[in-house]
Order: sequence, then C-alpha cells, then structure tokens
Amino acid sequence: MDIKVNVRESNGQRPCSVVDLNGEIDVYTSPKVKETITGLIDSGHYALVINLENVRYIDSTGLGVLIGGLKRVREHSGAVNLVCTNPQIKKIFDITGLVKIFGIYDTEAQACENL
Amino acid sequence: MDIKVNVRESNGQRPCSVVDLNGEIDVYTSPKVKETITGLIDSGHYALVINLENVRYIDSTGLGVLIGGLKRVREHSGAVNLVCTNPQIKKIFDITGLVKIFGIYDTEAQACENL
Amino acid sequence: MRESLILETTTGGGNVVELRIPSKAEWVGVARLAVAGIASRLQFSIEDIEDLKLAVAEACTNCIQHATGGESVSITCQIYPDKIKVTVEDSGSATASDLAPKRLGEPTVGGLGVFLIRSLMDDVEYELNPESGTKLTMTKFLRT
Amino acid sequence: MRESLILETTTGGGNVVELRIPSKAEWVGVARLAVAGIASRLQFSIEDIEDLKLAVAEACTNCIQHATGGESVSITCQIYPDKIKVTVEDSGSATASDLAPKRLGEPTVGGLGVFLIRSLMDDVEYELNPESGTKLTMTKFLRT
Ligand SMILES: Nc1ncnc2c1ncn2[C@@H]1O[C@H](COP(=O)(O)OP(=O)(O)O)[C@@H](O)[C@H]1O
Ligand SMILES: Nc1ncnc2c1ncn2[C@@H]1O[C@H](COP(=O)(O)OP(=O)(O)O)[C@@H](O)[C@H]1O
Repeated sequence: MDIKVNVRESNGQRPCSVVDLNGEIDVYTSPKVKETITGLIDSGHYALVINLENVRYIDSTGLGVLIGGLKRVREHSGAVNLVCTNPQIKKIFDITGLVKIFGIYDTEAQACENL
Repeated sequence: MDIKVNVRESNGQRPCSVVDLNGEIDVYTSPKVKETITGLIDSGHYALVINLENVRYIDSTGLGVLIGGLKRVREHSGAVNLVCTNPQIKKIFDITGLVKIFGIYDTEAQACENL
Repeated sequence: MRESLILETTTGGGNVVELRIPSKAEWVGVARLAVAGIASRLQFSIEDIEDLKLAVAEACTNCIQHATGGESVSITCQIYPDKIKVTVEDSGSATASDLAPKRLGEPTVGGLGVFLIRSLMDDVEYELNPESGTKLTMTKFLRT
Repeated sequence: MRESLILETTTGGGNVVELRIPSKAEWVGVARLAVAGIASRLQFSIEDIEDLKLAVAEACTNCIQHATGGESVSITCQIYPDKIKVTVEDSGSATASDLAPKRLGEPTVGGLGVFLIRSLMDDVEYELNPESGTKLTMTKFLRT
C-alpha cells in the first residue's frame, strides 16, 4: 500500500529525467509523487519519463498528479512520457481517455527517445 | 486465501508419498488437506512427506490436520515428515512444541530419507 | 437490509461483510485489500477484482475528501450468488450536481473519480441526504 | 469506547477500524487480509504482522466454530501510537473453562487456538457473557 519514488537522469541520445515509481499510487501516497514531480519541474527539468512498470495500482488522485505534471511542463514546452505495461493500469488510461494526452510506452528507452 | 493440493509418489531410496501444498491452510481450506491425507492413509500409504515449502500461512486447524494424520499413520507404524523453510511457520511449530513430534526438514530429499 | 437480502438470495442465505474506516487517506488501502479479498472469495476474475478495488477506493477517497464533517466511512458488501453490491457511506454533506453522470471533456486534475466508478461498475446509484451524508450503492455482476 | 480512546491517545486522536464478517469459515481470510493491511500501515514488522494475522484468525475461527447461535463476528481494531488493540466478538454462548491459560501437554487435534493467541499477543483478555457472547481483547505493542 506504499510507494517508493526514485529520480535519476537518463543520459541517452535525448537527456531526460526518469521518475521510477514502485508500489501503489493512491490518495495516501500520491502527495509524495506530486512533491517529487513538482520538485523536478521547479528545478528546470521539463523532459520527464515516469516509469510505472512497478506500479501495481493507480487511482484518480495518481492520474491527477500525472496530469498536473504534464500541464506544468507544457508551460515550458516540455513533455511527459510514461512507461507502462500493466494491462489493468493501461485500461485505466484507456477508459479515461488519457492515452490521448500521454505518450505511453512499453520500455524506458522508447519513452525517452520519443520525448 | 486458497490452497492447492497435489499428491505424488517419491521413488527414491525410501519410497514415500509426497503431499505438495501451495497457499494458505486455514479453517476454510484445511478440510481439503485433511481429505487428501485421509484418502492416502485409507489407501495404505503410511510413509508421508508433507511439503509446506509453498505454504505461506497455517493456523491451528491446519496444525490439527497434520497432527491427526501423524496419529493415524502411527497406528500403522508409519511416519510423517514435513518440509518447511518459512521462518514464520517454523516459529508456529516451535511455539506449539510440534517440532518435537514432527521431523521438519529443509528439503524434500532430507524429509524422505529420514522417514 | 439483511432481511431483504435473505429474501432475494436463493443459495445459502445472505452474506454481508461490513467495514468502517476512519475518514483519512491512510485507511483507503485497507478497504481496497478487504474488498479484493472478498471479491477473490467470490471467484471474480483478476480484472474484475481490480475494477472493484478501484471503484471502492474512489468512493472512499471522495468521502474522505469531500464529505464535510464525516468522521468515518462505512463500506458494506452484500454478497449474492451472481453479484456483489457495495455501499459506501459517509456522514458528511454533499451537493447533487457533482455526482451526475458526465462525459469527459478536457482532462482536468480532478473529476475522474465518479467517472471511473460509473465506468467500472455495472450499476451505480447515489443517494444524497443533507443530514445523513452521501450513500453510493454500486453493483458488479459475476461474469460466467 | 471511542471517547476513552481519544483520552488515552496523545497524537492525532483515536483511530478505529471495524470489520464484521458472517460467522462462516470462508470469511476468516478477509479478516486476516484486513488486519495485515492495518498492521502494515502501522509499521509493524513482518513477523509481528504475521503474529497479529494468526491471532485474529484464531479468534475468528473460534467464534465461528464454538459460538453457538452467532451470526456474525465483529473485529474492532483500535489504533494507538504504540500499540494495536483488537477486539473479536461473537454473539453466541461459551463456557469459561476452555478459555483459561493452559500449558500444552500431549499434542491433540484441537486446543491450540487459544494457546497460540496467548503466545502471539502481548495482552489477552476474555470476557464471557452468556447473553451477549464472547469478547476477546488482545493487544500487541509496536516494538521500536
Ligand atoms: N462522498 C461525497 N461527498 C460529497 N461530495 C462528493 C462525494 N463524492 C463525490 N462528491 C462530489 O463529486 C465531485 C466529483 O468527484 P470526482 O469525480 O471523484 O472528482 P474529484 O474528487 O477529483 O473532484 C467532487 O468534486 C465532489 O464535489
Ligand atoms: N468464541 C468462543 N465461543 C465459545 N467458546 C470458545 C470461543 N473461543 C474458544 N472457545 C472454547 O475454548 C476452547 C479452546 O479453543 P482452542 O484453543 O481454539 O481449541 P479448539 O478450537 O481446537 O477447541 C474451544 O474448544 C471452545 O470450547
């Protein structure tokens, strides 16, 4: 029922910041995720990959944090791509139409390349 | 919260019947375990190894089924050995003093050899 | 409620599991776990269990975030041979307009919870009562 | 009960999580899951969480197997900064002698449940009431 958050820089062809999330993102844990993403943006990181590969659960609060992050980086012509393979979580992005506003990729390499 | 039960014959130096249990043994699932063990004994199998390696949880009902099995095979000069590596489950056998009446081994090979 | 349940079900009488958590974010995970346990006992598929978990969690989250003055959230699961009916109740106040079925427009930071509940469950009904709080009843059928 | 709790706790007021399951074997697993969720929220160690799960499950099992006439089992978890107090109650009848602390003699097929509860929890108290059923209150302290 908890979330682990880790941030690192990816030094591939297109440099970006990668946020690794591990666990469950809900009303209790999403403030921690929000804080991390806000911190990154405030310190000038506008190319973000959020890795949801190890996320087993996300609720609307978590989706709200991702949408909020996307809006803020867009103000700086930035972008957010997601890494997600879990079918249940993909389904939530489908149902809510968020597939249309996020780039969702199977691997981190793809998510970084397509930023 | 469920249990999977599988029975097979071990054809090592000392032939015995191995009962593989996978899941949780509690008041709801232990009748299924009891049925299997009773069936084996009724059909003349008195050398039993019960493999608890994939058991994540056992309650007093489950312990009662194991004790009941041991009592019945002893009437036929048989024996029951257990395979168990989970520290929490070992602790339960310790607390209840059942370590003294069951042979508890780390591997199936050991449990069979020492029957 | 229990009596009408017994009348409605045919096999084995009515089953009700009740849970009450404090109206705080940290307890929603416990409701999720309990509902997942109940649903897996009922042989719901993994996908349906995840749907139920999310719908119930969204309902609890709304009670915690929006029901002014509510101290606890009650989750009642009524179990039928062919379905589960989950009631999520708070004792805070609400306004009706926000709870109506919606189509999603521009994605916003909020506003997805009720939409998800309506999408994931087979039947959803809100009862607003200014005095006694909001009561959400949602049903999911076992697919055979 | 909630009031005395608020008086007793110092940080953040009292937290109570309540669960009620039908008095049937199939629902004990749900109680176990919920208690595990609560205990992990409270930062109990994995070993202590397993102890709590087993003690609560044994208590529920006894209500289901021995409380004649009980229809449901209530599990109430009161959360304090330094401990969890779990009450398991049924509405059936019981006799006092069976519930007394015992030393284990020859292993028997039954009789381990109450012994395990007393071994795994820090404080255990039974209240028998011929009219209202058996009430078991057990406490486990957070080890720091
Ligand atoms: N239990 C409740 N009590 C009071 N208001 C509620 C309740 N559930 C939902 N609402 C109202 O419905 C609105 C929509 O909820 P939702 O779709 O979950 O989005 P969000 O919670 O992000 O606003 C909320 O903003 C709130 O006004
Ligand atoms: N909730 C209860 N209601 C009535 N009797 C109980 C209850 N809990 C325990 N008992 C009594 O205590 C005895 C010992 O319980 P336990 O140690 O769990 O062993 P077992 O359940 O195998 O008999 C039971 O046999 C029963 O007589």
